[in-house]
Amino acid sequence: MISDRTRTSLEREIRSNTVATIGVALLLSMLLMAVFAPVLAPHDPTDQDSSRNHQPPLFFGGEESETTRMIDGEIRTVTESNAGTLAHPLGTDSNGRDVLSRTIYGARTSIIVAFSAMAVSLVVGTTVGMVSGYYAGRTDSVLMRFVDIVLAFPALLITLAMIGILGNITVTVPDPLVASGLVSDRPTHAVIPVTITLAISSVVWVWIARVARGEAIAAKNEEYVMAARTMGMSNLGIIRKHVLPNSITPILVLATIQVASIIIIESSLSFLGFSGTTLSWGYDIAAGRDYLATSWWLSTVPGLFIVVTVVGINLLGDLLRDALDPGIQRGGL
Amino acid sequence: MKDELVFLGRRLAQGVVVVWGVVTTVFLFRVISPTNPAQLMAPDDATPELIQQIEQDLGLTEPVLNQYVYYLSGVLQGDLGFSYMTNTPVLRRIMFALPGTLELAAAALVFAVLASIPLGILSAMYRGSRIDSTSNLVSLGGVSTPNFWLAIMMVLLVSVQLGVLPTSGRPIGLVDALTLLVFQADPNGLTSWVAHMILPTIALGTYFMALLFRLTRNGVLEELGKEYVLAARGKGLPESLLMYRYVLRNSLTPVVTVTGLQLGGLIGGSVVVESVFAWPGLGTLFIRSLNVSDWPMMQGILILVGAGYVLTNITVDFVNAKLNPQVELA
Amino acid sequence: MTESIISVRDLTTRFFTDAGQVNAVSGVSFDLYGGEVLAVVGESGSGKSVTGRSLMDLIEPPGAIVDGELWFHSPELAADLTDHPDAVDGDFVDVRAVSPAVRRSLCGTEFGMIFQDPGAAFNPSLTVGEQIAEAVECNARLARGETYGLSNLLRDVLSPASSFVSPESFERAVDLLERVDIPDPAARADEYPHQFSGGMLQRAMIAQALAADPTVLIADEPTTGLDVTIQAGIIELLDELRIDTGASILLITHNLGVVADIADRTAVMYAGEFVEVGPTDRVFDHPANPYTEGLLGSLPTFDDPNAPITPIPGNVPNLLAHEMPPGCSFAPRCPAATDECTATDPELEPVATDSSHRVACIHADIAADAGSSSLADSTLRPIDTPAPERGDVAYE
Amino acid sequence: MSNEPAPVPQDSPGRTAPDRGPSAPLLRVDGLQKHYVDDQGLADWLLSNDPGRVRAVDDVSFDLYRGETLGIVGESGCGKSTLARTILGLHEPTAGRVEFTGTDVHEQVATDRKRFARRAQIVFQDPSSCLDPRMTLREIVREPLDIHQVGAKSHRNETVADLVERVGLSTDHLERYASEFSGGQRQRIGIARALALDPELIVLDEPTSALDVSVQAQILTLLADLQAEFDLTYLFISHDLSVVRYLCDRVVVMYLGRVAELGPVDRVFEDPSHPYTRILLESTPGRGARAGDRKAATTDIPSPRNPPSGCRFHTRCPVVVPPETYGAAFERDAWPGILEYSRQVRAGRFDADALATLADRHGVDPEDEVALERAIRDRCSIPQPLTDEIAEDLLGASLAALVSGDTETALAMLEADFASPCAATAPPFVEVGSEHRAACLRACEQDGER
Repeated sequence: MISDRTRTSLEREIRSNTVATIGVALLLSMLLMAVFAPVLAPHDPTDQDSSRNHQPPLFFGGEESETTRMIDGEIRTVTESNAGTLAHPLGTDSNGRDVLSRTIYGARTSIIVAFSAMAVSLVVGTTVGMVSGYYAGRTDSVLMRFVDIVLAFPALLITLAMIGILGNITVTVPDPLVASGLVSDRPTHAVIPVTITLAISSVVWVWIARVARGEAIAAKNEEYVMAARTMGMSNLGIIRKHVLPNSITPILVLATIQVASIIIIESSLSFLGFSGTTLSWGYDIAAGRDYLATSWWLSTVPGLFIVVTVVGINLLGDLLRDALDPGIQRGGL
Repeated sequence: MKDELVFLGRRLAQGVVVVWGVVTTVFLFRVISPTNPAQLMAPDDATPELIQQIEQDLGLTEPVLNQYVYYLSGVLQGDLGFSYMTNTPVLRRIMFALPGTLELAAAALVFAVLASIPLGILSAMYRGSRIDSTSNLVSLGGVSTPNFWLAIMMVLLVSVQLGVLPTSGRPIGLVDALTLLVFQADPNGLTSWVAHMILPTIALGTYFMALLFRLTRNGVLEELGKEYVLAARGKGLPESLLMYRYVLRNSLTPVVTVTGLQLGGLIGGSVVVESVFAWPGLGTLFIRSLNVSDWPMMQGILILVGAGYVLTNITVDFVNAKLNPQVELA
Repeated sequence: MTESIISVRDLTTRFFTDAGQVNAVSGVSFDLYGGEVLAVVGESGSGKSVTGRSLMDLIEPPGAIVDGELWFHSPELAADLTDHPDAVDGDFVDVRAVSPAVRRSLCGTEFGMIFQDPGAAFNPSLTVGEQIAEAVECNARLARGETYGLSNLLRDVLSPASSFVSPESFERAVDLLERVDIPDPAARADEYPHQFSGGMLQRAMIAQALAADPTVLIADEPTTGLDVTIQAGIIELLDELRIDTGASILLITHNLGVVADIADRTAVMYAGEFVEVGPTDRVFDHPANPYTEGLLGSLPTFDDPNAPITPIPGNVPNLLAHEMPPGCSFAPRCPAATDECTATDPELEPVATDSSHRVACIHADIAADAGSSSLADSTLRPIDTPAPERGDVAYE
Repeated sequence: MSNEPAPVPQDSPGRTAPDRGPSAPLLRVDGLQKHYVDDQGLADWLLSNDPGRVRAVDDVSFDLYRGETLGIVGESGCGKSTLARTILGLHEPTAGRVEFTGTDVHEQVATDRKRFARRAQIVFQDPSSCLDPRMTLREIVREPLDIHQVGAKSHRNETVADLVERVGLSTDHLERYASEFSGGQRQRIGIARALALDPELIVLDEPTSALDVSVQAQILTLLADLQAEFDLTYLFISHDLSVVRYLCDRVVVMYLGRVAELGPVDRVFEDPSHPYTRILLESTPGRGARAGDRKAATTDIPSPRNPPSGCRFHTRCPVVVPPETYGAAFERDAWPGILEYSRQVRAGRFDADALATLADRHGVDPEDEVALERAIRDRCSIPQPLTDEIAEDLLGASLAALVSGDTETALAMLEADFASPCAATAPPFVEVGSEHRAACLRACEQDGER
């Protein structure tokens, strides 16, 4: 699907663009983190322990305080330091859960939602866009009016409304890494937030469809499509062999960039409390808000992870656009 | 004049179709939503008969088509129904919450436009300079940061650490603040308004600032490579005039379009930002209604926002067509 | 008519791209005489447009004029520039050696440019009249010695109507539109470029180039993309202007028919170099370079439909420095090429029968005293002997 | 590769050219129309706007015989490309018929496009768009064979190699992508693809107009060789008269969707009967005529969206037929001046400013209407006075209106009193020589005299 020339220009772009390479590296590490969360997380992200709550990250904290504790059946006053420890390098939350482990697991939710919502949107959006653009006429008018209607709602409002309709559907699947016995003491099941995925797909397909339609219209007017028609190729054949392959690059570039938007929408929804799982960045940010004055890291850490992921995706998107889409070259030769 | 009427007529006709679609979609939302409003409204110990009675009162026992016709004719007369929870007219509640959101969105838009366009022009003119690389980095951060997290971080830094700006609520609206200033010469209202606006405005506007910056920069760069810019240089046009009349004016068209169209996005974004700052606006109202399945309220907000978006769209197209001689009105 | 207006020496323009160095123009030398039409013909990628733009100083990065002198006949300027002895030689001024400000003022006033695609060379959001008036105004301000400062810019930004163009300049723009035969010029001046047809916009482009009464018009493919009837009108207009204003025209085109119709002299360009220069009739009837011959042989002859056409084999080379063939760049496609051709890159030399006709080919019948006209000792003595008066000279 | 049955000769009703004997045309185009109608929205319907209509092809008829090359020439907007695509069934015609060996092309395309595809193919104009950039040379040339499942799969690659070599490309490059070839090479690939199904007819839609002269020559000689070798029939569309003259046997000259003239190339180009053909020939550069010698119709080509009434060329025609009402000497003495006068009035050359300039140039008082009228007559070379008295009176009235500043009335009067029949009636297509027809009232006159 990718021609030699495209590959060369991609390679050149990657070589010449160190910033983008950093972006790709960031994104890849996030992906690895999501896939191997049970292996990489030092603790069970749901493991609560009130004795070690509100521990700051490594190199922070260090004030000493006196507390009364029951030790070996006796009540004693002990001097404790709340300095960050290597065991919880990013600190602990109000229930003593390890922030690093929670954040690593949170990547899973974001990435599962982002990829599955984008997959659904790509299939639906590309199909609608291709049909609409290629066949034009009445089919096109009807489909595009429908697209206009969806676009009239802000993305976040319509996803929220969809959540209101669908309720909170989630699917729990066994975590293969835990099931295979590779690691123990980690949650045995992963939660897939179906509602959020569907709700987000219900807006994102429209963005894809609009671009796909434009590309289909452009490709349809190329002379090689006319040539295929004079050769007697069927409409579906033409779409499959000529229109789709020549439209797919800009669609994929857009899809890459929109994955970033999806991650932001997903975290916003979890932040508002509609995620369906508690292992998510948005949820942790919201939970940490109540302790801003005392435990600043609770909201800060997951947010930083979101920013790093989204920056990575945006850099990759820019790179793909520069390398693959000659229409939007950055000036110069 | 005829061209303009035809253009407006055509776009309004399309707009009416879209708004009708919006109303219909929103109606369907309520129909397919699994919650039974009668159950919500009835007291906990209500008998099935009572619930049935409430259903009858709400018209829920009617055929769906009849309900649709009632709802549509209600909307046409400006009646968006009654809230399930408070039993007050939806429209009145929305009108009460609307100014907060509008003020916030407008302030964010102004902030985004004022900060992004000059920076975009400078960046493009001095491509590769320190200004350019710094602005690019900032804009990358801007499009990559969720607004609610940015809001929390600002609260953390500005209010918790420095203790300077208020972090929640909207004690006074702009109209009241101005009234106070004009009629009672009391500037406190306005100061309070400004103080409460600053953080939400930045939180909401940063993403659009970054977006508009990128658009402006790319637009100016593209314009600089056009042959007519070369031709204008060839005829000896002063460089400053050339930058203004040839490069800037032409590159702003897409910026204007996006600015208009992003109003919808600003309303959407304000849902989360309002929630962080306990801002009494449409977003807060929507979330509260969603939590209790108050469908008439959500429907009302969605219809209002949708219709507003359609109208903005038409206005932007019209303004663009008037500004850009290449776009034919008819 | 026989006075040289421009003497170009060793013009070399390169583009430094990701793919490598592109030698768009490699050491081109020629003279343009007063009131003549000199056609530069060549196929796409031969460097003819870059030559024109180099003269106008319109080469933008990643391109650059790396070498060459551009002597322009201007006694007034030569008298003014006493402090730049390097840039002055008699009545001639080396445009490449003067300050950018002087250069810019020359390019806007003494040299007018007609661009290939008038649709792209007009700003779509200003009226045609306004843009021509801007050119008039620039020239007028230059003549009055006025500058355009920040206060002028502020006024332009703040007021809805531009304060740059004076009503007189606009009137002159309308006159110019009338001069190039645009019907109803007063009304058309208020229209936008997209409301003009291609032919009319090309006429407006010519009007804009005339705004400063230029001595030299550089017309870069002025008829490409136009229908033949419209094209004929544009050629007719250019010819008329040449007679009326006495301006010299450097006509850059790929259309040999247009050249035969209007040009006094013709320069044939191949791979960034001039391979043959001479009076048009001479070049067309007795081509001395195999490439010129091949080009003419490729054209179907209208009046003799049974004459066969003989295509040149192969393709035009791209101008990447590292992909250029060694020696004569036409050698790989040339039917007469020998080993010698790949060894040396031939220079333009006068042909034996006619010193006004020069060719770069070692197999051409070159004049015996060719060595004396090498560029080393030619300062401003025209390297081409003057063009013959139109129609006065009959060739044997 | 050829497995197409020989076409059955058909009866042809009286239009067969005499020297072609009884053979039926391969392709017959009869009264073909293709109009594009603008989309009409709800608002247009409410405001009862008439939808715009582009008359791209408007009543075109001709025959194409087996083995010949028929050229279609004309300037942009004359409908030549639309005509080609409608003939191949890519567009549905608005009216009229296209018959290929006696059967209706559009019926055939609707029922079995594939069968028609094996008989007629097309080569496109734009080398950058005619090939799918994501396919290799092999895939492109194989594609028609795959669609029609010609021969065994292994055999197809051999066919591809043969074709590629035949059009002058190297089989070493079979795996290269389309984008790696030069313009001329791409055009060769396009020709190989068109040949793959061994068609009888190839439509060549400006195949060389985007190419350099030396490459154009390569393609033209290739096309000529292929025609002889594969017994092809060409419909060659071009705007370049020299190329048409080189390659074609007969030519159709089109103007704004209509046929202006049709006949053997030599006869049409050496003795043109339609003034438009004459102007095209005079405008063709490099024919020895020096610039300034020609009387080119420099006004814009009217839009096919709103074509002129009557003869579509009358707005640019130098030899418009005069109205019949005035005396015989009228045409010679007065008509050219009046024609010039009405064109200048229509072009807005006599507005208030222009009149002031004119007065200035002639050294007359701009208030002196009589002197001003004389200046206008001078400028348009109208004799003073006209020999025909009625004509003189009518012209005088128009001039008076003009100098008093009422351009509209002046024009209305001109249009009413000096209307040419060319503006009122579309000229019929008449025989002006053997197999040579033209649509011009002047040609009709000659026809009548004969």
